[in-house]
Amino acid sequence: MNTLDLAMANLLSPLLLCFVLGVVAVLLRSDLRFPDPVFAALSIYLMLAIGLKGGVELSKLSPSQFLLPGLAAVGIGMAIPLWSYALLRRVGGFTIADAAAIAAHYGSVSAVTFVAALAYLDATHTPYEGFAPALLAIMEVPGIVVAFALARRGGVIGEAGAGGNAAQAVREILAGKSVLLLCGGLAIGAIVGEAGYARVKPVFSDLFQGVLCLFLLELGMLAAQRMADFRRVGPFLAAFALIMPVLHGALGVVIGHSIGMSTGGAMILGTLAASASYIAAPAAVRLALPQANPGYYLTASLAVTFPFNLTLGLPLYKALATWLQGAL
Amino acid sequence: MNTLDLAMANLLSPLLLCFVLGVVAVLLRSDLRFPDPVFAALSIYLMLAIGLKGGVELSKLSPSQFLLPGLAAVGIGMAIPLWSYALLRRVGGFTIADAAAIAAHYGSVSAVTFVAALAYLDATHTPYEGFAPALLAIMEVPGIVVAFALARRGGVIGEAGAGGNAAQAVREILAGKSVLLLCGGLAIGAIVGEAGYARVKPVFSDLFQGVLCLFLLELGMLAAQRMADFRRVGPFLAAFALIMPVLHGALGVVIGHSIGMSTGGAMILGTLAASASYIAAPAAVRLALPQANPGYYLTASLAVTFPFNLTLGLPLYKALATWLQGAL
Amino acid sequence: MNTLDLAMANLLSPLLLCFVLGVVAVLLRSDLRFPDPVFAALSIYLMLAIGLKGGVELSKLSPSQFLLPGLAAVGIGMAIPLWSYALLRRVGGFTIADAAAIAAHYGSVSAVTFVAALAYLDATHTPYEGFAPALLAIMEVPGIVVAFALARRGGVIGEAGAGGNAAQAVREILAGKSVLLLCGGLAIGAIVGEAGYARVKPVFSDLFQGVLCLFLLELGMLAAQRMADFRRVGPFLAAFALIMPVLHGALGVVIGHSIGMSTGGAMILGTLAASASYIAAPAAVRLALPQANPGYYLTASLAVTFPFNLTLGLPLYKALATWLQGAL
Amino acid sequence: MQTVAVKLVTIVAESVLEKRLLLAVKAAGATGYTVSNATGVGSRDMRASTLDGENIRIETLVCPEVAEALLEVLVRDWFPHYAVIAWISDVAVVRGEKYAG
Amino acid sequence: MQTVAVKLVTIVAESVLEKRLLLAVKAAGATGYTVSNATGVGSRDMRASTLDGENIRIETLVCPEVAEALLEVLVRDWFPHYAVIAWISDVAVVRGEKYAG
Amino acid sequence: MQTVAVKLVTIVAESVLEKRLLLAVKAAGATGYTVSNATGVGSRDMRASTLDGENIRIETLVCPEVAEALLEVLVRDWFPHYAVIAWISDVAVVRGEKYAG
Ligand SMILES: Nc1ncnc2c1ncn2[C@@H]1O[C@H](COP(=O)(O)O)[C@@H](O)[C@H]1O
Ligand SMILES: Nc1ncnc2c1ncn2[C@@H]1O[C@H](COP(=O)(O)O)[C@@H](O)[C@H]1O
Ligand SMILES: Nc1ncnc2c1ncn2[C@@H]1O[C@H](COP(=O)(O)O)[C@@H](O)[C@H]1O
Ligand code: NA
Ligand code: NA
Ligand code: NA
Repeated sequence: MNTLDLAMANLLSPLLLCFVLGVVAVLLRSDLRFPDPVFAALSIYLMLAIGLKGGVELSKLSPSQFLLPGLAAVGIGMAIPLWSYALLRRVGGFTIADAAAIAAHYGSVSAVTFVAALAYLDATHTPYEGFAPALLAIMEVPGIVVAFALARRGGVIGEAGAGGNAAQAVREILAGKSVLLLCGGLAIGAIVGEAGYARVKPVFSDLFQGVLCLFLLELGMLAAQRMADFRRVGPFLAAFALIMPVLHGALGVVIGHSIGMSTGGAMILGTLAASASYIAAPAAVRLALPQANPGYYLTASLAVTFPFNLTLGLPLYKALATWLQGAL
Repeated sequence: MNTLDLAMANLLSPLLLCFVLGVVAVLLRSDLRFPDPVFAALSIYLMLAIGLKGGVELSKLSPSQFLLPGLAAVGIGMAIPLWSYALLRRVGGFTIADAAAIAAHYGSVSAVTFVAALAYLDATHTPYEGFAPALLAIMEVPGIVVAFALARRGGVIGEAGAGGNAAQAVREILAGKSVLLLCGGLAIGAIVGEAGYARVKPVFSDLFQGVLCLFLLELGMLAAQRMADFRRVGPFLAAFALIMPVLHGALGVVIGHSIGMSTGGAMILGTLAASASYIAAPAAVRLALPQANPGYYLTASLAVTFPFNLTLGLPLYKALATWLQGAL
Repeated sequence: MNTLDLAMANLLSPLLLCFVLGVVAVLLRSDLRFPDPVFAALSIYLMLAIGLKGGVELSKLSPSQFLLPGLAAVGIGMAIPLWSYALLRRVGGFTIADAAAIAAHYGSVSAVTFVAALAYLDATHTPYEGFAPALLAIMEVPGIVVAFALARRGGVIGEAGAGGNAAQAVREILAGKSVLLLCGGLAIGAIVGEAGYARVKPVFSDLFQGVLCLFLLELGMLAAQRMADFRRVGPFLAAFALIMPVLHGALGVVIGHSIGMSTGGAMILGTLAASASYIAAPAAVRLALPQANPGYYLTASLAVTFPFNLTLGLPLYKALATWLQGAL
Repeated sequence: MQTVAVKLVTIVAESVLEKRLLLAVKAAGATGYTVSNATGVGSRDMRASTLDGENIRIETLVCPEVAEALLEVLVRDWFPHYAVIAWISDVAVVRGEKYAG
Repeated sequence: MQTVAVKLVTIVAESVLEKRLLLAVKAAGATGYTVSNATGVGSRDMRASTLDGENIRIETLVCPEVAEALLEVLVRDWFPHYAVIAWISDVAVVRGEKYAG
Repeated sequence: MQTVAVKLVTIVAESVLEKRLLLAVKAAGATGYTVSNATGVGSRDMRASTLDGENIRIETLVCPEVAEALLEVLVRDWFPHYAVIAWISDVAVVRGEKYAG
């Protein structure tokens, strides 16, 4: 299959089509609505399932194999906010709070983009390193911390009387459910290993793709609701939300390749770098940087970058990783 | 197996027994209660699963094979309200609003009765046309539209200041979640085909019957709550709710047979004709015809026709389809 | 494997580790929270699944095989409150209401402890009697009834103006959802048998262990929230909550063995005797004995006895049952 | 628009009481009520739900006499034993005869 | 703290009406509203939800004129046909101009 | 039945604020509170939840001084930055000393 075929295969997967169906539901003003408690339960399931499966793989590796990729992931997560912030401030003309808020989102990661990458690799029969979910877990927080540090240097954190406490906000995401379930799942998976996992596999593995479809249906609705705000975002941020993922993706793929990761692994590192958070980061940013406008950061990450990565980004990062592997 | 055995096999299936358990729970005044969000989530799952599976089958057919059955289905759906309305007005003595409301319910269809028919055919190893779910999708709305037209001709729609807008009500069911998920599922299934479906099959196919059991448990409770209103329905409507399904079922089977559908397919067309809506139609009718009494239309469809179809109707329509096939 | 290995195998199962993760979530003040409707739905699923599976097994047995174990189970359930009450009153110095309330909890049973026992037996390849779930069902209520009788003899039931009606409270648990779903499931399973069950097995059997993990995650959180109340419980009740399960467990195992049950069956009877209710009993007790302090009865059963049984209790009862089998 | 003054009695209670409390509300003469779910923290900590803090919130529009009667029942039979609180507000409705009991 | 008196209109209605009722609330001049779920029992029994008794509960802070206008719409168009009730309370807010419409 | 007048403060806020807002309520001197879920639309559109419009609704019965203090904190620290509104009603309770802080 050439790149175009691969891109088509991605576009026509049940996962992506369910996302599209969610968008269509909003456009048709359908009364389709996922009850909040069910969405919350699906999130818990997905994070735990990602963690468990990753933990089982992790148990087969020696820690040293994870060292370099782990460092690279944290490094990328911490570096992205630096230039994103500078760009948003100087070229985009955003306030300190808005620039830091957007930078936090792009420094952090999106778990659903990550699992869509895994599904895409599985569908194209491309192997990848078993510790990938651990990369997801460790990339969630550092980018947010760096962005908050930038905001504090700019003097905007602590301004607000009620919420503006960055340290508390960071503590809250560290103990937040997505980090907890990912890390908890990794630990449980690593402890019980393949044999223990077998007993819960029908739920956490066999059902994964189907449940992810339902989750993407809901995310399609949420993204489409935000798409109405698209005009408010302005041309600069729209361009930022489309171009930066490509640059970050390329960076991640190149670094992944250069530290010896497989084609699949490099593609995953690229996807993580390219993805922007839209669940954990918004909550943390809202509390610590209330002056920042969610109409910017959430619309950019959820309504622009997320659909872009799902549709065109994944095949692109994959193609780049394959090309690098072949070229060198 | 003879007809009696088949009927018994149907009566003693887990699906039907779960429905009975729900009825028992209400009779014993149990505190068993399905949380609303979970019921909503199960509905979303069921409609999407029906659609997806149907879409995969649809992708294997040429559109022409679907033409005649599709036309027949729409025709039946539009015709049923005509004589139902006349009968309810002239013989039953119902008001225009009540007669149109009840006619709308019997012109539309019940998705759960439909899947119970599929389960019954599967259990008795009877094949059927793969496009059956598409019949379900296209039969949901036409009957309601015709019934509203009758009400408008009678001058009762638009009377109410707030809700009485039939066009808006029809637009809302068309964009409503059951039509959207069915049609969306059909489209996705048709696009991804057997190969793409395989990845989500553990959720949407393997779990289907079990989840349906839980759904029927809840429907048993809802029907039983309505059964308390049975007296209010009166003997005419009770007879209507038991006899019309048999006539409509026979009509559907005969038409299905005469346009060349298989035994299973004819039985399904009969079941769709015989079934009465109790989820989509009540909401639409409540908005457009607020003068109509839900104590009539909902009790008749949910507490009388639905249990009748589930228990005795299905084997009856099946027996008729088999007999026709053999006789001719 | 020796006893220590077995205990370790139990401690390191996904089920138990999920419980631990729930405890950790509370200790870290994580915002992880299982939505109530989802918890309610998981409970419904678990009780129905236990019942269905038990019913299928029951359908293979003659009723006479169940007679002796059934009588033993009821007898144990009714006897436990007698000495528990006496001990709590005379040695512990509890009020009549508190003593009766605690006795009711230990006379009744915990369904999750029961299924953890089944999972443990499965993991250690130990067969057990197929009617085990029926024992669970019949042991839920008698202990509560006896404890209420003691409270009435002590004159404390009926005191409270609003809720103090023991008969009504007992009627409510008999029609309550856990008894209803267990008995309903048993009946449905027995009627449909292996063949009918096959169609719903993917949901009710294959998913069971995985769903139980999610349930235990939530129970870990609930138990940990109660653990903060531990100090209030006092040393006597803490000792009671740790020692009585061992004594009741031993009693159950010995009786099970002496009436000819298998090693697995004796272990199950021991586990049921040892377990304390923390879902059905608290609701009944709260209504009938409002003067009793939930800080005692719920903390003891949920935060002390339940984790003890899950971790150390199960291997202990199993070891005892194995030893008895070998010794005699 | 002609409005009538009636009382709105709001009761918050641990959810295990729902069924019986609604019977008491009806018995006191209320012609209807609205129930929603809530959680909460109060001065006592006496509930027995495994799901701590799970409450129901009952609102009932009643005439002053029924409000008075309902409050008396609550104070006598419910407040001493259960996690229940209640408050009364003055509200205006159209067609007050509906709530006269 | 300087507070201003405004009206709180609370509407309880069968949930099938949610979308249209919120349009009516906005049309009457409300600048915002809060919606929660509820169940309930009333004097009529005319709802058509399969899930009987499922209601929504709408609260909107408005100035007295909007409250009056909203109530009139409810009485004219909604009360005769649907399971809907409404009541008005006097409440105090900071910065009342927000609710002036 | 002897009743006492107290204040009912109702706060509606975007749900991400729940934890911290409840701390603020307690810090202002409230002895208890009741929380329920809601959705809503207001004049600002500044929330960051992926699930737009998801709100919490806090009710707390307090004495007038605590109501005043709480409102001041809300106006100073919360209103300028977050999607939060609040209103105060006069209600009657039995045994008002419970809410005196
Ligand atoms: N001051 C208060 N304001 C609002 N709700 C309260 C207050 N005190 C108690 N509650 C509610 O009433 C329930 C029972 O309170 P209590 O009986 O004091 O434990 C709590 O869970 C809260 O939901
Ligand atoms: N007296 C009442 N107090 C509080 N809520 C009521 C009252 N009467 C009716 N309701 C609510 O309004 C809904 C519709 O009432 P109705 O139109 O009387 O059937 C009911 O489901 C209740 O939620
Ligand atoms: N006039 C109003 N009446 C009732 N609730 C309101 C009103 N305005 C705002 N709200 C609620 O307060 C939340 C925040 O409002 P805002 O800060 O104006 O965006 C909204 O989501 C609504 O739930
Ligand atoms: Na990123
Ligand atoms: Na029909
Ligand atoms: Na026991």
